[in-house]
Amino acid sequence: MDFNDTPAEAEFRAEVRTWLKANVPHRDKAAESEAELIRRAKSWQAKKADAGWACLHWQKEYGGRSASPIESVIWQQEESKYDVPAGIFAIGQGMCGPTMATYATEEQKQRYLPPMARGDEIWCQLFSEPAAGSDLAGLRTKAEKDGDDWIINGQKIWTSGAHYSDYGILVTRSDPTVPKHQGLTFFFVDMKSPGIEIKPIKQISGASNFNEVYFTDVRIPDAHRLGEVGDGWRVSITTLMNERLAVGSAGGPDFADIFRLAQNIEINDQPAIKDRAVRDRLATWYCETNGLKFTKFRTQSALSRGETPGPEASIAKIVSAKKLQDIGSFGMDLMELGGIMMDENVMLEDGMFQGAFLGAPGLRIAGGTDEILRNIIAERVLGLPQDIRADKGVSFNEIPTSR
Amino acid sequence: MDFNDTPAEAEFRAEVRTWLKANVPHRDKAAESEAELIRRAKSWQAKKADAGWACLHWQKEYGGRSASPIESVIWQQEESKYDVPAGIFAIGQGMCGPTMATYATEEQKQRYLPPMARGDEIWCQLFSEPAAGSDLAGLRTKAEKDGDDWIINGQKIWTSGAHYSDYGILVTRSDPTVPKHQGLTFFFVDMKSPGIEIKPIKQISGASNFNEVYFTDVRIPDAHRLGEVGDGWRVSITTLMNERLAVGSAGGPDFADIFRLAQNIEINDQPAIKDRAVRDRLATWYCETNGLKFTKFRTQSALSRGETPGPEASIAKIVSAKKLQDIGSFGMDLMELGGIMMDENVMLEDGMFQGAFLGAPGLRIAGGTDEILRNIIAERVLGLPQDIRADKGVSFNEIPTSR
Amino acid sequence: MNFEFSEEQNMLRDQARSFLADKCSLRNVREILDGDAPFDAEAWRGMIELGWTGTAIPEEYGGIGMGYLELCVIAEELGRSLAPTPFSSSVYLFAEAILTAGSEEQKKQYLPGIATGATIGTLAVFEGPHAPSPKNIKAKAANGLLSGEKMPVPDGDVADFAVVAANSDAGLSLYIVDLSDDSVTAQSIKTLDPTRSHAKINLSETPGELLGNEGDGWNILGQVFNAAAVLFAFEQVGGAQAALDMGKEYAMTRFAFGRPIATFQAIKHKLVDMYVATELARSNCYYGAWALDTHSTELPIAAATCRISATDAYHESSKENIQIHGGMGFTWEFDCHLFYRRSKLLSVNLGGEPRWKDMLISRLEQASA
Amino acid sequence: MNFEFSEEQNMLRDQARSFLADKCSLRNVREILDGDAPFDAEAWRGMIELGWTGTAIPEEYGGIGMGYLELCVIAEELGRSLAPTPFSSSVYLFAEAILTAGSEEQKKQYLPGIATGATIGTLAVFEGPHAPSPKNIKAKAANGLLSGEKMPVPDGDVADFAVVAANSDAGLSLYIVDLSDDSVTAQSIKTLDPTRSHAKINLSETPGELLGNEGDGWNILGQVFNAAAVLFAFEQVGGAQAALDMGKEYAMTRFAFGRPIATFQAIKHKLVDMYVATELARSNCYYGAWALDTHSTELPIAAATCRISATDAYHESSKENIQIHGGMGFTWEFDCHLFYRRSKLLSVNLGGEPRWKDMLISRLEQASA
Repeated sequence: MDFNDTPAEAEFRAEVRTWLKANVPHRDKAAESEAELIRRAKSWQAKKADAGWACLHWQKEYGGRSASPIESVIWQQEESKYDVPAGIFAIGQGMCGPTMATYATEEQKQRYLPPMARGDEIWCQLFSEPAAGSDLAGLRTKAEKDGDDWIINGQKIWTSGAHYSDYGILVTRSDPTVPKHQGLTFFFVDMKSPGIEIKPIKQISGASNFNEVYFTDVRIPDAHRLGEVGDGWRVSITTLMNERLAVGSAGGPDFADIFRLAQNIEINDQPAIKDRAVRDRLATWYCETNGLKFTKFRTQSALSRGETPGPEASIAKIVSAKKLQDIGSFGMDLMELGGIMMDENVMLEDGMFQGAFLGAPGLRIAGGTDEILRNIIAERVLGLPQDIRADKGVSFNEIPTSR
Repeated sequence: MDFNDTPAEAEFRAEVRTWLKANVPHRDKAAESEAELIRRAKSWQAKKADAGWACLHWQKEYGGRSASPIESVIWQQEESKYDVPAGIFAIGQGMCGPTMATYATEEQKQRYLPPMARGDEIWCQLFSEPAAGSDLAGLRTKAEKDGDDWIINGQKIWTSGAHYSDYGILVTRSDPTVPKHQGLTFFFVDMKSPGIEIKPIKQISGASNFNEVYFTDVRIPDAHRLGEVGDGWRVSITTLMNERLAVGSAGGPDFADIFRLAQNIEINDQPAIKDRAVRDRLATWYCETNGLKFTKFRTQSALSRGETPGPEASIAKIVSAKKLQDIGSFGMDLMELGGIMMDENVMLEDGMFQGAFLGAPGLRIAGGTDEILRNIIAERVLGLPQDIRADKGVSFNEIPTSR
Repeated sequence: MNFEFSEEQNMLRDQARSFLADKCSLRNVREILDGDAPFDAEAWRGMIELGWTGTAIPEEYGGIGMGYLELCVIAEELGRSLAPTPFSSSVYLFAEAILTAGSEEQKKQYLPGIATGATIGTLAVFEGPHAPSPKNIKAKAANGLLSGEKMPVPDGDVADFAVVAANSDAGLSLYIVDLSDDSVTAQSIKTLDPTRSHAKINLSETPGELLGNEGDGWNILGQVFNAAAVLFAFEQVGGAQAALDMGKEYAMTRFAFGRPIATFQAIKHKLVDMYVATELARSNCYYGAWALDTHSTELPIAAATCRISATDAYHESSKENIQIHGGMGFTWEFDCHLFYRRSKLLSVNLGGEPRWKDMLISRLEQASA
Repeated sequence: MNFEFSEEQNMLRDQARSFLADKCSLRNVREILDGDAPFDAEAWRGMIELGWTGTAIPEEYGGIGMGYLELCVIAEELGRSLAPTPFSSSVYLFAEAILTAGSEEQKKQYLPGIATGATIGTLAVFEGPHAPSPKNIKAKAANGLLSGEKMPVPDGDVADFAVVAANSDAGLSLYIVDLSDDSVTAQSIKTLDPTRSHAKINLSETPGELLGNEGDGWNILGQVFNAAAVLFAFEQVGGAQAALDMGKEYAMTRFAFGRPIATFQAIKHKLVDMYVATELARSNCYYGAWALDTHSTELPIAAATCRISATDAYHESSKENIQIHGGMGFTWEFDCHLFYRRSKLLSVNLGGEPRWKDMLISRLEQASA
């Protein structure tokens, strides 16, 4: 038991470090527009791709490196030490890519995967709908066959990056007369197609990280179908499995931040860190933070041995989203009424505690609610049976949707 | 808004106080056998009954006083100030009595209720079964008609006081071929009948407050049936409604006890009460304790106005059983390794914290688990819909009982 | 035993609720959230017309002298409706401070304006993001002139008068300050809850009129905070109940997997936990109301008790209401966040829960000594 | 990255598990619970034969010198099986104390007996139901003679030797005491967990051999407790996992309302919470094992971290396992209470969680200073 790389891993890590040191672009900290961010992200991604550092575990012929999972992890560890643009390709490369790799034709893979890896084309995922969130298979966006095309009508929601994406993967209902999992069909779609309208959603944090996407008579060639007609659920599962692997811990203030705050703020005229009630809470958060960190190490050890980690990663999201919410809230409690100030000039720690308080509710929901993740862990990890299904075997159009 | 009695209530309370002061028997604190306890309880109950202080809200003709609900509360408040034997009649008078009052014939009421009120005859309740706890209606004790009698075979469990009871109320399955709620029939039974065998159940606290009761070809005359054949579920509901009213808060250490312990024990060489982490927890428990106390006052105000309180009383059990468990556990944490000692000569506070730790798990389960009580509050108080029922409309003998 | 509000008080509640539903719905709250106005002027005028600002102010000082139980009833409804008005600053804080420590003259001078709504008052204690104490309050008073920076001051940008906490040679003291004085600058600041206005106030040799004894400021603040804690606790319970109702309503109408999500135990039991917390808080609030109304010596304990439990209930209820709403719950468009924001504001506005818990135990220690 | 036990260590685990399943099943545990024997002599003999008692004791002191990782593996299995033997007293406490502070001579004198199982050792620190401290420990040492009362002392009624904490003129110090001395009385006492034996020990002018420097006792105890905390944390995780497995098994086979109770979210999510707590604790335990094995300077932090999180996991898991079992869960006949009792014993045996949390933060403060 140690924290060390194997000799081969160490050698790989050294190579990564050398390349990163030589190639990470300088950046001045000034705030930038979204367009500028995208430009910068694309430029960095292209640079990586050209040197063979994009989508490491993808096959070389599709723009990857044919690297092992642990090599991917090592790359991520090293890259994350730098302030390089990240995130806008995550859904494409993390979820759309694997789906395309599994279900697209060889020609399509050659056409779409390399530009996806290089960041030349950005992809998004069009799954959730207003009436189909936790119950994704309850989606109703309609796909109707029209000659060699499909006509799509409906609405998707919670689509990150829809407005700057070139392509999207889309799951639709092609047959409402069969049970819900059986009537779905999966496509990829050109986001510039006529009939697609995109509206940003403002979150309670004030940010707009998501969109609503409306489809009005959008035409998709049948050749852009992934998987068989009616087999869209199985294709979606491929995507979602990859989502769960991609789900990391929440950003925002963590133990170190609340520890620092407690050292720097007073309660009853002494540093808050001297207050035993504060220490008690800090200790709990430290143990959780550490527990997640070492759980991740265990997962990486499994990768290192060539094993595939299970959906245990869901633990991280459940624990860290709640912790984030609690830390945000408690940080403000220590600041008392002054804690509500969100004025740049007077708030502490760049407002990270207020940000956590407003951002954490979204984290407890996006990518699977706390409740859905508990179901997943219960069923996939612990092997507990499913809940009774009211909609089992019922034709989709006969499933109750209101009272 | 005040804590005062109305003039009529005050007058009644004065009368109660006077009588109690004059009549409560002296008792030396020595531990006593169960037989002695029962003798003493019967004697006190008889004394009360003879003076018109038994089962106050029952009608006079059946041994009560025809008193109002608030008068009953006042009586209980005053009586509970004395160390008088209580408990052994609670199930009979609190649950069996009201059931008999609703479903027995006039003759039966005149025969059985007055001795029940006077404590001359003790009653128990035979409901739960090994495979029918939370799902009471899943019970399988069989009742088969044989001439004017019924023949009972099966097993009941969790029957308090079965071994010293004279009579019991019993719910059985008379028809397994219809859906589960429809095939039940309700009786009262002479506990001395041939074929009844009683075995005590030892709890983790070491006490044996409950029994298993086995029925082997026990004969009950049809005249002792309560309600129609197949209508036993409705009769049971009458009993259970009264159970929920009877459910009080848990005994054992409460805020005052952990507060005292924290004043008297040291942590890091200062009284634990000076430790902010301890204060934090104490404050939470004080607020819960107080919240329950004033919730009870609100219920009593409703009684005082003549209203019927709802199943809100379930709140008390959920909150106080958990609080008891936490307080017991935390008390031991303060005592550190010495907290595990259960030796009379060396344990603190008569071992009440250890007792709470061992007793609370039972309180979280008996009389409805935390989970069932939450369902009840959800459905009866908040008006939320029932869960999907896998066994709805299914004949009892076709309901799955294992995989 | 009569541990309920009276029929008259419940009638007042019904009136208040219907007025607020009409003039101060969540639509109105959103206008303040998204707009520039510091408060809802029309709703505020309506409350004044109904005499609410004078509810607990004695008639001799221009109030209608109904009492604190009535004020509690109104507070609960204000909390439920998230009313974006300076009511609490003017009535729970400023008026309470004057009633607690003011001379007869001061009461006559300042209370009628509050009661009739002609003036708005507030209380300026905090000086940035940390817990205030007699030691760390930097605002200074000398020769009746105050200097220092106070923030955030609730409704500091719209108030006419403030009671200001400042250190003089004799220790922490309170002063009544006319905020229209030229030496005062007030600047609105952005906060977590934009539906309630807060400001940064600068005093520079500003005239202040001593309130109560010099050096007695922390003690007086403690008393004012006890009364205010009960009133805010009713606002918190009102808000907690509204968030619970909202979550319940959504859970009963939102379908997933072919059934209302309210049929899933995860949601069902969550709603029960919200309900239980809210009921316990409500019962403790009744205790607080009784103590406040009867000027009971138990008020310090009752106030801490109801504040802690109402803070807990509102936090849980507003937080889990978002969770029940799923994706829609964390959108700006849905109203869930309005309760979540207000819940946090009310949990820190009289000092944070950790400090209140500490105070509760201190008071219980004193009581048991 | 290799943050897992090795193949050899996992083989050791399999062996341990199968030995314990065979010789130390819950049936054996119940015999100790209900009977008079202080421990399971046959299981104990078996462990000795397998060399477990000498796992981390260097060969020069008669051990087999495998190391702490192997001892952690065994500890987890002992925790899972609730083994009613004096293993922890002898190996985690007594041997660790000698290894930490003993002279070369003392190590040679006492460790071989522990390693071979010829003798049983323990540690006598506590003096009744309160947290011990250098100030409040009443046992006295003067001129090499000890007097005082220690309770509860784990396995104090079966141990041959004890390391005893007592105050001398130089402050708290540790002494090795031969418990067979005539001046010693040891009396078994009834505890919450009758499957592990505890005693009250009286020393009266009993000869004691100084262990480590005089006056250095509290410091040495701190080091011993750090090592023991990691080992007990593995026992706790083993127990938490066993209770989780037991609850899961029951929930899958117990039917109510026509379906396994594991299909109800209330039960399902409870099991997930038990699982999550146990996994976090396990990961922290690995950290503790690494720190212990490598003699890392991070051990004090790692030890507190794994102790706190393992205590939490075992408490939750053993408590909620009872709840999942419903009525049967709180009967003496079902095994649920065995885990619940052990969980509480292990949560206080090295001092209570409140004090460990405090220590953790102190250590983090030092590390960040």
